[in-house]
Amino acid sequence: MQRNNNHTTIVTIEKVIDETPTVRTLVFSDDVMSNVLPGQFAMVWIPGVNELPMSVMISKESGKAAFTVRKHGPASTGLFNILEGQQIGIRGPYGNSFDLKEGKLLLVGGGTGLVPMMRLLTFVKPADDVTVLIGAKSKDEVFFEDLANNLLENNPHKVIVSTDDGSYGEKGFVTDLVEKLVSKSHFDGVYVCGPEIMMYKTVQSAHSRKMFVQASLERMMKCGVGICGSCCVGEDLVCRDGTVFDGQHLSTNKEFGHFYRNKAGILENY
Amino acid sequence: MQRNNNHTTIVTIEKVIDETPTVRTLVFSDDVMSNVLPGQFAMVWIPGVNELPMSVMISKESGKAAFTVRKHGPASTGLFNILEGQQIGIRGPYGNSFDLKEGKLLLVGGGTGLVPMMRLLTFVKPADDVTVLIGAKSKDEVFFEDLANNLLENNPHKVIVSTDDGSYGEKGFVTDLVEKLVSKSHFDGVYVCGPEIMMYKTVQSAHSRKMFVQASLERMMKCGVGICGSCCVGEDLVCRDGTVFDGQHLSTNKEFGHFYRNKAGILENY
Amino acid sequence: MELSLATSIGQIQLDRPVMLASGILGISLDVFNRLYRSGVGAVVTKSLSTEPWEGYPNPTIFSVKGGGWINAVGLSNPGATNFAKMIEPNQDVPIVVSLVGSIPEDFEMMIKQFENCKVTAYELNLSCPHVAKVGLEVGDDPELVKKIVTTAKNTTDVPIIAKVGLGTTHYLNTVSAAIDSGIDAITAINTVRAMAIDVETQRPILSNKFGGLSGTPIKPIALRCVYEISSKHDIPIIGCGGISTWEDAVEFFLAGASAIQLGSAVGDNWIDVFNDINNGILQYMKRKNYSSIKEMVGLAKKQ
Amino acid sequence: MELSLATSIGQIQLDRPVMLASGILGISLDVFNRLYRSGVGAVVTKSLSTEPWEGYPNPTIFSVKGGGWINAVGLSNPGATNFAKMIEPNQDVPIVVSLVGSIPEDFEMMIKQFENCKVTAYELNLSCPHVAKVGLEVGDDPELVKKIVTTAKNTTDVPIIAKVGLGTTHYLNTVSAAIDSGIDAITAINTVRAMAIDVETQRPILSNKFGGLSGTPIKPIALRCVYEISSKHDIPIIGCGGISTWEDAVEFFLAGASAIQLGSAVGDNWIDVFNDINNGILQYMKRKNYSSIKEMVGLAKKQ
Repeated sequence: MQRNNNHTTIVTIEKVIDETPTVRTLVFSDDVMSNVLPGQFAMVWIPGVNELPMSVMISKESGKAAFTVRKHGPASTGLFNILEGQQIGIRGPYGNSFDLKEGKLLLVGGGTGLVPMMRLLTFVKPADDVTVLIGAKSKDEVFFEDLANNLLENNPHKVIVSTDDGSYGEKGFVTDLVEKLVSKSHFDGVYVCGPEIMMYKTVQSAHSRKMFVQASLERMMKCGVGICGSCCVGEDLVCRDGTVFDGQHLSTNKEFGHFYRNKAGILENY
Repeated sequence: MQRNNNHTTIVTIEKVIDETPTVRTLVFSDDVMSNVLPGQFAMVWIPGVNELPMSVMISKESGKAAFTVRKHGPASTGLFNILEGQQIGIRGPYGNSFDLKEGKLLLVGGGTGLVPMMRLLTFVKPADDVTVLIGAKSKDEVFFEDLANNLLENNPHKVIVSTDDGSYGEKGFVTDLVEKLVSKSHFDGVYVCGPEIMMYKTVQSAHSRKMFVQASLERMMKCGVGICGSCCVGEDLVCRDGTVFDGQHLSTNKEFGHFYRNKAGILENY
Repeated sequence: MELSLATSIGQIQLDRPVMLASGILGISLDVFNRLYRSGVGAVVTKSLSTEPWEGYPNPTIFSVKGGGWINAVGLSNPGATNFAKMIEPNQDVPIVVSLVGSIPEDFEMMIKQFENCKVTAYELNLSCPHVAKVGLEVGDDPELVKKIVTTAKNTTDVPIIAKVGLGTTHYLNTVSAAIDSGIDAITAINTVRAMAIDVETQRPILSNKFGGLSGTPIKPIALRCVYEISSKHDIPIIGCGGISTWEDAVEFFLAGASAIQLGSAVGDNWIDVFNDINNGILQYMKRKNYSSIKEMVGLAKKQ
Repeated sequence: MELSLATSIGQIQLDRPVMLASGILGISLDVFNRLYRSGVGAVVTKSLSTEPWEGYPNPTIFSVKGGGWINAVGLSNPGATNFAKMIEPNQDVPIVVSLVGSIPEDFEMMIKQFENCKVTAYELNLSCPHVAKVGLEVGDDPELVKKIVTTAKNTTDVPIIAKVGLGTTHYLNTVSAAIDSGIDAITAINTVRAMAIDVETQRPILSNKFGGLSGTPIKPIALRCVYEISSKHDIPIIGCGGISTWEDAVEFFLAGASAIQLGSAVGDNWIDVFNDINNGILQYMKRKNYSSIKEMVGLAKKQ
């Protein structure tokens, strides 16, 4: 019988990989989650702690999937602290996925926003010319650079890291790099996931030049299935209508890049 | 989506056929019921009146099924009085079915017990040598004789009617006819449905001569699905384990042919 | 014959009989407009309190294997004042403002926040099964219900609806108390207190342990309550509980409801569910030769 | 490590924790023996009254599209005297005799009929949601519950169980009343009052209009009640309501039940369901290193 994606499945964490001092990847076996589309997410239950939406990370081994989590709040820290052999609950996958174009592609990821980008890389065609931009605050927060290069070993490609403090790769905000690249050459598809301001600027840079651009949005979520309304952005629900939105659509959304809702549902400025 | 056989389906009676002054056949369209196996039954809801188990009658037209009902109690009279264009509810089919042997076959039916016999006739092979016994109290209660002959037109066959008062066909109880036939020649399969005493004697006659015999039992039923227990006969539930039982099995059942349960569940003698 | 989905719940006139139940998607006017375009007759807001509430930590919702959902969102909401400001620009959408509170003055204060808003009705949530002091504890106390309804009625001329549920006293007493105090309509029923335990980690799944069961499991219970209320009282009823198809909606009309609300079905079938149900009701009305919803309200009681 | 499915509900010792709930298949000793061979830990009989009852006309049961059943069989039963005679030959099957009545004397009279029978326990059905005067009207009256339990306890030394349900008063008051009067165990919960209406013929389907909802829909509600009772009282509990898999059974153990009952699952999966659940529980116990049911009872309350 096919699994109902709303039913919580308990999985055991089989491997924990330290990506940076604050970022870990937790690997587990699950056929359904190993086959999600780039942009889709799972609701992840950390028993006794919380439940939070997580983009599903790829794994080298077939039949396995992973979550890459940065610790900041109590929920993500609870997930970060899960040890090998411990159990978590997962439901999903939820949401839509990126519409992958062919040709010259630009992928932009910041922090754990790189997770759907890595999955997207597994779908590129050998002929695609792929540029991956990895934005981080500083050198010790850079991860997935090697992974991106490995995934693209059969493609013409560049993986460029930028750090805000210049401690690694190019110095400056990754969005400045985006602006520079899209002003120089046309991309057939631009894909971004990361902090909202980074996504907003990337969408602006690409969309204003009529390039096809998509962003995978993140919002607080309670249900993941379009009931609670927590994740609304204007009239869009990130869980149901997203997580992936076209730049065309986002350019008409008054909240994207400017406001998010807090736990009480009140709009707050970014 | 396949229909859940426990869910009530509303059908409209399209044709009412008078079989005898007290027996009518009600025809309706329903693919599921048109394809039931001989011995299976439906729970039939007469809105505002009652619900009762009914063996499903065949129809000449494909995609249609029917119920043949004799009026006696309030429930069956309610069904008997249904007019063309009125609606009833059906659920099922429930129960098992006859195990049809090949060769020389004897089918014995009394009253509406003929219904599963008519359906069984639609499954006989052209080479089968089929004898059908129809038992009735008197001439005006005989029905399905022509139908039986029609169904068997490609078979070596006999349709013999016996009436208790001799007003039509042979005179006497159909069970005496059974005893006579099985004492004269071997049947590869004997099938019976009708009043319990008729079934009991038929099973005795055939089983004592080591012939394969099956009877389709009738009991009061409330649920039809093995919950209410109303239809238990010894340790058997007619709705779940039957309606069809082997003579071998019935010969060990202390209640078959002797007792039935009333609405309160108290054993009463036949 | 003109065929119309319009319905009236006492003084409340709606173009379509399918409302969005409280707690669902109800925090943004943009979303309300989208829902209205998708076929809802009215949007019932999240239950608002005098102050903003964050609600409970996740997990706040659980999908039951046998169907339905258990939620303990904990009435998270931006507070009546913030919410009123947010919906002030509303012109088009019939909005029913849901309110929770523990004392009559809470409701008075909140209703006053909406003086400049177009509000179709207020729905007093007297029956949340998973938040203490403002939920069933209120609805389970008929004397308090009387005071709250009386205060609300004295504060505004906008119709007031009471939403009742299965609590620790008889919900029909709550209904009677609300009617005695002049309530305009009853919504029945709220979610039913329930829980889920994970057998692997051996703990309750919801952070609040207990939540409210909604969706298909509670439909037969809700239908019974609507039938019981309409058999006992001459009061407009809005049926709520597990409705996900047009047949469900019609069952509630036949039991005595003039309109219905749904929520869980949005989780299962997304917002297409509203027009699917609208269309199903229309087809049914054509087949049965009805020109208005009203003609079928309460028919099952005549049998 | 020896692995055993045996459980004790206070003084009641059972080889296996899965019981047949009252009302299901319970009118023939032959069937009881068959069920015991099929894996039940004990058979609870149909609820017996002082006189034979025919129950309601059909339809007495309805299969809900969203899962579960609504029944209004109406407590049809052969009466305590006839029934006692029927089970007198019993040697092997643990039989729990379910009783309904309106006054304490009813229960005294009935228990006395079973003096020559091997009875494992009596279960007082205080909560049938579809029969007047002997159902919830009894359970909803804690003073009457006290008198009935006291009388029953004074009539026999066999353990007495009270079966409670969601009525018009708080079921926890019924539980407290039963415990105060010396009850040995609680079965929670009975079916939940509900109804179904056919949209084509526009009438309630059950002849009694109202019935009791059972099966998967009520599992989350029943589980909540078991958890609430076991959190408040130190009394053996039998969980009942919508159990159809070993996971369901384990959820109830974790919530505080020492045994469970099921009925609707027999309609869905026939009597194979008993050994399926027994085997599932055994596998779970192996995996979690438990040697007895007792080790998992109430574990979810510790989280």
